[in-house]
Amino acid sequence: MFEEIGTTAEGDLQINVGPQHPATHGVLHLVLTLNGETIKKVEPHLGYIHRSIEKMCESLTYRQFSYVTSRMDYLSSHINNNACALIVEKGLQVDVPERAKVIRVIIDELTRIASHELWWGAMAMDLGAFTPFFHAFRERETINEIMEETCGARLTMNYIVPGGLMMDIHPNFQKKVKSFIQLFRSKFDEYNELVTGNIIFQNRMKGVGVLSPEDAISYGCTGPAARGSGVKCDIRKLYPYEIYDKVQFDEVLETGCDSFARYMVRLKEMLESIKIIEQLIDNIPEGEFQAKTKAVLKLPKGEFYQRVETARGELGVYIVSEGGTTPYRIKYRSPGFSNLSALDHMARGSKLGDLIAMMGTLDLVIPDIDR
Amino acid sequence: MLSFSQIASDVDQWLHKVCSPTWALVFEMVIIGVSVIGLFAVLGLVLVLMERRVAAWMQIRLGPNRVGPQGLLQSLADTLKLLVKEGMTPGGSDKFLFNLAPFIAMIAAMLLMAPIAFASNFQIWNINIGVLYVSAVSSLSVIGILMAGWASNNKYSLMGAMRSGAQIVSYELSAGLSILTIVVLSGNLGLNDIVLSQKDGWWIFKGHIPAIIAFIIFMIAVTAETNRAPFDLAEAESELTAGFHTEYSGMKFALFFLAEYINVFIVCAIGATLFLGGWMPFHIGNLEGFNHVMDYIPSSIWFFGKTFFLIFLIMWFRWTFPRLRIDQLLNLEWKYLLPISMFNIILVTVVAIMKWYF
Amino acid sequence: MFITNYIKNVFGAVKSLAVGMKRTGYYFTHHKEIITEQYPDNRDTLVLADRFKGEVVMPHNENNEHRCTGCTACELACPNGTIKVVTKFDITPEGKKKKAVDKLVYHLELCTMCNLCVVACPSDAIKMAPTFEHSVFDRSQLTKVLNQPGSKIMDGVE
Amino acid sequence: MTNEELKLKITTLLPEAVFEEGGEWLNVNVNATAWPALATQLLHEPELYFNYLFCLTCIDWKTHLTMVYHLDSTQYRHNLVIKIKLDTNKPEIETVSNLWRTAEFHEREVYEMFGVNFLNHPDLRLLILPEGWEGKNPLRKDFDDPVNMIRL
Repeated sequence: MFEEIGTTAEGDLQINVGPQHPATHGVLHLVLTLNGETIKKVEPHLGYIHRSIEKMCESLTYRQFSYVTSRMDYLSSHINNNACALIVEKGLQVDVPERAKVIRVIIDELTRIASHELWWGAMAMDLGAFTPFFHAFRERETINEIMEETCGARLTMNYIVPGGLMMDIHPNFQKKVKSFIQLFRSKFDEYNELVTGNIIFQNRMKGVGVLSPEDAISYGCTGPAARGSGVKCDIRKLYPYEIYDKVQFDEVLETGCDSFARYMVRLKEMLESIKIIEQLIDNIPEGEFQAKTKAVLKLPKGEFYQRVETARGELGVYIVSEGGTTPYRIKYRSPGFSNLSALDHMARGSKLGDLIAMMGTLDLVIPDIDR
Repeated sequence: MLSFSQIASDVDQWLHKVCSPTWALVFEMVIIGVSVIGLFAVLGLVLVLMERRVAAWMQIRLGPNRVGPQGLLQSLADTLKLLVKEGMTPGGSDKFLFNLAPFIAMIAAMLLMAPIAFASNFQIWNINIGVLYVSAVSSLSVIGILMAGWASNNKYSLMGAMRSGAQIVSYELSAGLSILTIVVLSGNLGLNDIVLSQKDGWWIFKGHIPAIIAFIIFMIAVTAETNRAPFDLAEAESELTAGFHTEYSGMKFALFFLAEYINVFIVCAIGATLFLGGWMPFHIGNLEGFNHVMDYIPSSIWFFGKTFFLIFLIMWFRWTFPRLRIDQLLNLEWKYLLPISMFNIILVTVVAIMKWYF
Repeated sequence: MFITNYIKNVFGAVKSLAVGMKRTGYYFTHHKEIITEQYPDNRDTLVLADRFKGEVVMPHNENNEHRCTGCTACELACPNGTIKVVTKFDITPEGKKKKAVDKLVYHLELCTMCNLCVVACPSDAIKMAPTFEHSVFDRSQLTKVLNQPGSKIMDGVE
Repeated sequence: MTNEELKLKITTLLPEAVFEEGGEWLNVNVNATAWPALATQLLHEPELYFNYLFCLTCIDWKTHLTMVYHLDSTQYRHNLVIKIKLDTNKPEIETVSNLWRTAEFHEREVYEMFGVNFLNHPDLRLLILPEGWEGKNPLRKDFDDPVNMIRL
């Protein structure tokens, strides 16, 4: 399985980064061709955590298949579940109660913050600063506690199901979310003090991993990776789902095109998410949390596509239905897979240390890439 | 009063009474060797624990708290674990060099102990060119690292070793220049003489601006020289997994680990000696009364207090800053530190000639 | 000017570093901010959310009765084959044969805690329990029979 | 452009295109031979400017394979779905990785999962499957792995 990797015919050094490497945060395997410290080529080898979720879903019913997607991009599991719920609702033409929609958006945005918190800590750790990781986890833990109380789990919750929600929110939910917002706002300056303003950090990030807007579109980059290059690609704005068209928030765009721009996009996005939650948390409408659906769901014959904005970019779910209880073919267009394809283009000519910074700002989650 | 110098001279007198001078010298050397190794072990344990505590508190954690009271025996347990671990030698490596490298790193660190004045009148070897000796021997440690990187037959190790080589060679320069500042001010090369020259105030106060600049540059340069974050490019966990000691395990790894901490201790001791007066208590000019009160605190406490303060400073750097990139690291040295220290050495020469220091 | 810029750069850099060091220095001296949980020691005071999904259990009342009718809805709802319902036929007092649960076998090692079985259950016979210390030395110990031996179905549950 | 306008425009570009409506987006059925020329036009025609290929996949219909391309334009924000029928036994199609570079990875994935051969692809190798993979393509309907696939 592993070919001998040594030097190329031109005498360049080849090294394996991964599948077991501290900076790949999972089982990503990159074969680098190096000239000294300078990268000549990055070649990803995938599949170490490929579970063929697409094939699995072909034998799961429409109620069952969404729980598997929590295991794709495990950091935005709610948003993945939301995409699956939305596509089934689209197929069945079910009207979801307003209460469920609002709660879904709040939960989605909390997930996004939690994901960005983890990214922030892990990226600082990649660059050699270990302390921010723990500071980020302090806030993330608060979100996890909220999730634990309402959804019953901390990572793979399966809370958003076709038709609405698995269960109603916990009575403490609103109170806890408000106290989290307060905590987050009070600690946010620390992020800038510890990392953003730091001269070493800025030097490591600025002008590194430049991705022009044209390339970002051509490589199919989405999410903060593309918004750092000034490409408008926020699905929440462009193709609104749930109630994103009714809340006020800005799409964060940076024009730096480099790693620092992508970093700033994610940092500001956390504040935008907080803004969305603040608008909704006091206005959760009363009512049902679940629409009335049949016990066995059957999508009509046809094809359905749903795009959502996860923490990493655009997730597309494509279902081909033959009218049965299980999908005939299901395809997940994962954001990480496309974002990774731009890595080779970005990394050429930069230093080995820069590759780590680029991988950090692309925010790669390996199960999301492999599916 | 019971002091280190008293004990040393008592032992010396007793040995001369019971045996011939030759044998007395041999016995003294054995005693010194044993106590240096003992000091090594103790320092290693203490510094590892200290680092873990400092890191934990900065990261809003508790740190080691399970083994022994307040987790004080944690590093002892770690040592035990490392001792019983298998020391692997990878196939394809240069076995002789691979096994030799940790000892080179260790011996280079040990040699540096010799000229340091631990307390008043308490020194292993009062060499009159102590500063030069320190600069010379401290650059030997890179040989151990290069050897380890080459012999491991691992690309990560090799790259780590190469980075380390470039780094230590360049940072030697500004470390040396900032040491020179104090040599110029005090007019001495022996470490004990430099300490004695600070009887009426430490150099960092007496030498004002040039001494402070030199101190800052010295701290940056020695952090780089000891391969500590933010200059830990030789290890660079997230880039090179563990850099030059990727392939080492068990006690051989522990020796590298220990050598790193001993190096940190030694450079901090040198820094304390040069800038903060070594074992010299806090004296202000000719205020006899105040100086006399300060003298009641034993000199060894002054020395270790200052050294540990500097060690804490280096740990503080490590747990706050991200790592530099290799080209930025060299830029920092050649474009910023070196010009500043060259300018500084001119400044200090003028200051010394004009007697503008206190 | 080159020199002023150079000096400005140096001071700006040092300041940005000092700000970071101030922040870590603050946490170094303020131990009240420490968030470590000393897990096995605080077991007695540990509060878990009541909805926490740790494993599937079947509540029994004091007469050793449960609510499971053996309808296999949970088995059908489960995406990974975690639950196997073994049914038997009871003779009711009227002399009729009635389907009832003999064993509800639950494979904790396969369970993903997705809660679909609990939702699917028409008679609320199973629920999620907030336990999480499941480690055992042998995997076979994770296969559990949820209904207690000798248990019966509660009166009035259809 | 609305679906109707897109339909008119594409008819002028490719008269033999067959349209499928009813879905969210306009579906166009194209021949594999006509595809490379149409793809270039879709990208470069200033009124269309489909510069963002957000999904590329394949469906195994047992009798034939269907390549599905989902296109979006970052300028006009109109969407289009292209479908191309391929032969099950010898599926071959021209690559589009020279037009949309994201296709490079997606085509490699389709290549190993469905066995579609992309002509003129710069680097058509296995991406996810281990090297030296022998046997059928995993996402085909006739794929069976008695060891790793658990049937309920």
